[in-house]
Amino acid sequence: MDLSIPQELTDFAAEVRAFIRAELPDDLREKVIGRRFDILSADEKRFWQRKMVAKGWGAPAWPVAYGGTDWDVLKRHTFNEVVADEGAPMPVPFGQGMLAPILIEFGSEEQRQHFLPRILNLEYFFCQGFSEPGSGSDLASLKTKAMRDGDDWVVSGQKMWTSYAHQANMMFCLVRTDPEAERPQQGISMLLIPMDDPGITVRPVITLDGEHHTNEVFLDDVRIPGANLVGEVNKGWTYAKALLGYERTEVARIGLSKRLIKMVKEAAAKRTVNGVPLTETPAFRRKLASLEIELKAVEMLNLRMLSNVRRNLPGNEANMLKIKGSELQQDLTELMMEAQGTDALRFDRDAALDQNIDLFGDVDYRGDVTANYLATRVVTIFSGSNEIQHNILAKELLDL
Amino acid sequence: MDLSIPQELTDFAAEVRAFIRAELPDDLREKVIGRRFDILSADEKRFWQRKMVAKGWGAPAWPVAYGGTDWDVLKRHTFNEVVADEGAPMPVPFGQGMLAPILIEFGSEEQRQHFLPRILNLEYFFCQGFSEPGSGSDLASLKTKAMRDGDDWVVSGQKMWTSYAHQANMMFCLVRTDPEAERPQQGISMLLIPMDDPGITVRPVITLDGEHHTNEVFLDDVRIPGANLVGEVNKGWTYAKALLGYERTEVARIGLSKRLIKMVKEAAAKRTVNGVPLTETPAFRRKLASLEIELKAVEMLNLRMLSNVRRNLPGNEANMLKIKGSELQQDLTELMMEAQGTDALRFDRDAALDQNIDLFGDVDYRGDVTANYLATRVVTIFSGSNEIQHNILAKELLDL
Amino acid sequence: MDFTLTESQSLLRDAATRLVADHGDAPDIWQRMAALGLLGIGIDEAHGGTGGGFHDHAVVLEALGGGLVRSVYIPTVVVGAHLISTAGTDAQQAVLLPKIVAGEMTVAVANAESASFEPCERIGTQADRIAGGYRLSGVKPVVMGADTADVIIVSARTGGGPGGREGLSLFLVATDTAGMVRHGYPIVDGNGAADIAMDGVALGAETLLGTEGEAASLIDLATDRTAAALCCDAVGAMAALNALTLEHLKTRVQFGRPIGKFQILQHRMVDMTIAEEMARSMAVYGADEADGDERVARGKAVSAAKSKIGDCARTVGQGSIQLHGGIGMTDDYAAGDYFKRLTAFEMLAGNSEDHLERYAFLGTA
Amino acid sequence: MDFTLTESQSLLRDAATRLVADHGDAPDIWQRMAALGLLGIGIDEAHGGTGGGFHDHAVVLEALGGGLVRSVYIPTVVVGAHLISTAGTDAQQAVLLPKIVAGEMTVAVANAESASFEPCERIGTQADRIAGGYRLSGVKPVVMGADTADVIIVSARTGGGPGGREGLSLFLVATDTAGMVRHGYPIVDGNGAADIAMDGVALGAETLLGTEGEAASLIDLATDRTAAALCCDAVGAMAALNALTLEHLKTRVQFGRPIGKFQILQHRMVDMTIAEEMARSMAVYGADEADGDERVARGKAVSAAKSKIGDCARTVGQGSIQLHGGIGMTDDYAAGDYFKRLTAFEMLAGNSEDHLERYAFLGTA
Repeated sequence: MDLSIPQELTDFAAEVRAFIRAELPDDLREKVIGRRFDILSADEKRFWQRKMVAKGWGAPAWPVAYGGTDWDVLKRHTFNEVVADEGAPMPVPFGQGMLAPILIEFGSEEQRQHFLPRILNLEYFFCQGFSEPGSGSDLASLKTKAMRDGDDWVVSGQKMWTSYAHQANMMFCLVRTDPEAERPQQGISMLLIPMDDPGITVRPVITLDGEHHTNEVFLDDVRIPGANLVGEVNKGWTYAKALLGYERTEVARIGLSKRLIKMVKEAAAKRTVNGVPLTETPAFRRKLASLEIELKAVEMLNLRMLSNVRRNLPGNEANMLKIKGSELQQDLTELMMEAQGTDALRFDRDAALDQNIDLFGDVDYRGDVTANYLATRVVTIFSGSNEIQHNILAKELLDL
Repeated sequence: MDLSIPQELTDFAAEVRAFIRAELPDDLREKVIGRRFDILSADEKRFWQRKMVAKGWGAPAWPVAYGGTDWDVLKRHTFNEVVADEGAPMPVPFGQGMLAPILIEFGSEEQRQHFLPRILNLEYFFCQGFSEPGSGSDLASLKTKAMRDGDDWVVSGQKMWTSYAHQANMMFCLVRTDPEAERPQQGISMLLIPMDDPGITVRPVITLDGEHHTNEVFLDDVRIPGANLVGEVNKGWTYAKALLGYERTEVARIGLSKRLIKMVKEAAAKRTVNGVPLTETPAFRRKLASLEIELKAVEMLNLRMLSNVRRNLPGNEANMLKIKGSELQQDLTELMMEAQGTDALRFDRDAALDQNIDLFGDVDYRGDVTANYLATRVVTIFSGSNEIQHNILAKELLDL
Repeated sequence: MDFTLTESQSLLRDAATRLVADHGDAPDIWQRMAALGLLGIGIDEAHGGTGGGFHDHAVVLEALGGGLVRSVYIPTVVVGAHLISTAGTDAQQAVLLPKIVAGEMTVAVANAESASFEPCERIGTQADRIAGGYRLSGVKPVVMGADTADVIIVSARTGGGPGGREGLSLFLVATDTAGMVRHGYPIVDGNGAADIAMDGVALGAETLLGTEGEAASLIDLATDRTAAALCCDAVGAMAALNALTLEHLKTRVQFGRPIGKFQILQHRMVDMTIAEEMARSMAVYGADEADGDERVARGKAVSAAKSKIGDCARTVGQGSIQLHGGIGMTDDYAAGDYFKRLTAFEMLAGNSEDHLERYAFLGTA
Repeated sequence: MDFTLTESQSLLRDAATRLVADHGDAPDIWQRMAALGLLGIGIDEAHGGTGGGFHDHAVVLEALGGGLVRSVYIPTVVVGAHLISTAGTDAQQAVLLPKIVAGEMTVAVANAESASFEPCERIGTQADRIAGGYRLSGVKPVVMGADTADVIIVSARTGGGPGGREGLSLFLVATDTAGMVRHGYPIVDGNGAADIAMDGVALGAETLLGTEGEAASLIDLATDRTAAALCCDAVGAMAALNALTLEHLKTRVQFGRPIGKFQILQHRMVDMTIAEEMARSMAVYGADEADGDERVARGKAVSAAKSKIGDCARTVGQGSIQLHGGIGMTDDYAAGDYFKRLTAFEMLAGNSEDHLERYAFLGTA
């Protein structure tokens, strides 16, 4: 039992922080901080990813052979925390964090050679074709079908909640290749699909925050060469499950919550109620302290998990961290909204901000806090809703 | 829409209050207020019940012909609220509130003539033989069996959570009379059993508060005359369900919660933290206000329900009132404990109270608050746990 | 004590509900409301109104909330017309009220001066006496309906010091008055608001509403009526949202059965239903007191309602998005619109914490 | 950064767990703990102890909580011995510490003077200098372990004014000192406490512990160590209670299946399990800081832990009674004993609200 942080790690965090502060353009930083969800353009994402690649930090979790690092989980955690806290863009997760480990574990050597370098530098910007209109929590019921035609696959169907499909040029996609399989999980394969195929239509889905993060994707007789099959046919479910197990150590998003709590404090420090600073107002002060403590508790749980991972101890902490980390993000965006008072009612964000500063001079608020509150409702829904996380814990951990 | 309270009702409340203040001995009042659950002796309960009978208020919900009143639900609600608020003993519910309506609706005329007057004056002190060790929420699985022997029934089995069986001289009891019935609900009958039968053994069950409220009851070849069967054989489940529908308007226990909140305020007014009265301490003040508002919301929901009942409108508000009313009682007993600070740690109640007053003079706390907190955990469990109430609402109200 | 609607209230409910169902998002909804007589509720018959009390407003408001209607019914009819009826001169009433009833004029009410819920004591907008009238200077942010209003009722100090209840006055300021600056924008639920700024706006003496220097109790009244009205609107939105969510639970199939068969979702839906009923109970309570004259009793009732209903709205709003899953996050599905309306509700006219604090301040005795 | 137990801590855990399982409710449990060396943890080897830090205490405390052991380990070993080791003279250490290690002497620590959690500034017990020593007058309610203690470490003012941190001193008061009045009683979890009263109790100069007038930081240290130790005990109790509840869910059959098959109960059990893990994480954090010297950092960490673990204890304690149903309400079933221990935990050494407030006071920057 030794909770002290090695000097080496502290030095490393400082190095990452200094690098980001030196290299990250202000406008990118402001976009990341302001919108909570990554609404950078694809080019902006490539710009930053290539900066990180050049520094050797492009894909820390990958094996060194493919351009990764030899950092242990604690060092990677530290890195991610600083990246989030500084408002630097997080790597696009789909290619780097999800598909790449699958290719490394289950792909062919040819696929690794072809895809990994291009994923690393975002030449290939992947999106994830999993959910469908009728298949959300019950993913195994998916209907998009792929039929053999010579060496090719011909794919038709509809995908839903395909985040950043409008920026991506590739999609890894779960498709039904054996409708007759005994269990639905057994008839699913994973294909890599170019998004510029004429059979693909991407339709924007605008979310509550008024932004375009996600899409519906329609596939109409999309022809895919057999070489784009990941691993073996009808093993797609195995890969999808494995994929959900990668980088589970970061699911709590501690760095993001640390940045959020800083923003709450800054906003609260600028506001007074009845002449009393909001930070001294009993109810607000109590909530802020309470969430800061909650953050500490989630962080300690996360660090305990990392300690276990390093020692290969088992644990379902990732499911707990998903639940508690997502609830915390929601509570923080809600408190941020509360910290802005009625200013948070405004919903023409950039405009209101500019014009009000002109009109009153002393108005000082973030125009995006309510959009962020609304958008953050999704974090208890996506990546396995918190209800599903509870089900998993009940079954796997408690054997109920 | 007219929420004003008729003058007649205000006058009536004042009359009830005046009567109780004039007639209720201080020691009874103190016992009722102190212990939350009725731990009066059977004789004390009889004493007060007969006072009320003499006044004509012995069983307000009964038909006038059997000694009841013609009060509407709102007047009865007002009456119950004043009784609770003044710390007067509530009527023993089992005979008066549960069995009697069954006898009136389903019993024979002979049974009504014999039992109702004796229930009214507590000559017959009934307890309720429903739950069994293996049958709690799943009551229909009960195993206590009654076999026909000539005109008699011979009963054997075990009952659990039989409140006040140690004071009662009669029990209305669900028994299995047809083990072969297609559905378990169809093989159950209701019998009236004298508690002085030599085949009956009552074993105390001490609860978390250290008190003796409830019991296990063992029945070993207890012989019951056929006349003690309620209604028809194998119709017991119908009666049990009907019984749960009587006087559902009082399930929220508004009067009790009003008394509890008064006690919290009194206790808080006497305590200071860092020189500040507890009632001015932000966190406590906020909780108190919040529970007072919650009480108002439950009360308004209850009054809306009464208004509907008077107009014979349907509604599942009783299930909602059970959930919210019981949670409120728990929150209030918890806040009462908090209001006592570390004094609430003491658990040798009467003794600690006396000796401390001797020792320090200025110590002023109620020695029973923690016991009451512990005991009040039961209110979300008994009479259909709050989980069961949710199930009922999901099914009956929401059709899920 | 009777919680059922009177016959005329039932008719009103039916008419309002039908109007909202048929034309809730029509551009001429305001004129249609006028044609139905809804804008005359609470206004004396002498001025073309139909009379009635807050419970009648409540019936209309619940329909508006249930149908997501964007309107200025609260600032114009529930609050503005009431202030004019209560404090206006005969001339003011005779000129303004018929226009409100006819749907020809809308009103906003501008009191708060910071983004926080604060008592009228903190109002600092200055009204200096000049020849023939007053000169107003001050700023009022996020004034509901002020983006389109013809008249804004503005509170200002004609005397008294900062922090006092004395010296506050109300003015009927036409929005085309020279020097009145407005910046309008939509708030999160799509309703309109504006920040207004006045830097020496000259007003005639006839714009004074009520007795000079004695507007504090009118401002409290406006605060309470706004909050109580928002509560009724929110209850309508909650009921509609719960209905939508329940329907989703019954029709969305996952794992081979409607998701409403999963006990964990059933119990959450039950909790949301209970929250709606608790909210409805408190909205009735608040509405009943909103017509009252006794400041503390009215303030406590309204703050109790606003605080409790804010909590209920959070339970229903957040719960419904969660139960809907992904579809609840999309902008073109109604659940999100209801959630936004309930989110706005929580921020308007003081949030749950503000009203809990106000309730405690007014006394828990 | 490593959260796993060292080898010696693992051995300690195994020994403590075995002792508790075999003899947890034996009357001679204290002597058995002494025999195992548990009472020497944190005490210098020169005085018979085995050394070690707070994480070693944590291991023992979790076993004691998990086994519902009634003991004075916290006031005597975690706090009392630590104060003596930190501030005692060589003579005091040489006399007292070996007795503690041997289980021949128990210690209580008496600081608070009201039923509320208050800072040391509010201590008012007076210690007046007299020839050869001091004369103590004051009252300390609900002192843990004082009913059976041989020595009570009592804080009192030798100078300074009310409200200040200066002038506070500690005294080692033998409980058989003439004039020391004790009223002992069990608290809700069955552990013992006493109210103590002193009306001019005469003490020799040798009873002074530490430097006269400079005990404030020692009192803070005692407060933090008590709270941090209680947290570890509570985590042990939560883990055991969760295990008991989980077992109940798997074995109790209703409606033809184990009740643990009902989703609503599954999710609640999951939440209780998460609460236990969150609590364990915070207990480690608090324990790690409890040995620290920096008052604000230590106070914030311990208050964060006590506040959060108090909430978790409520989740687990109340949840377990609900999931047990009727059987959880009976006094002769262990679930109730754990619930009572967690109920006591919440009230001892400041409740969740107190520590949340203290955390905020110490600064959220």
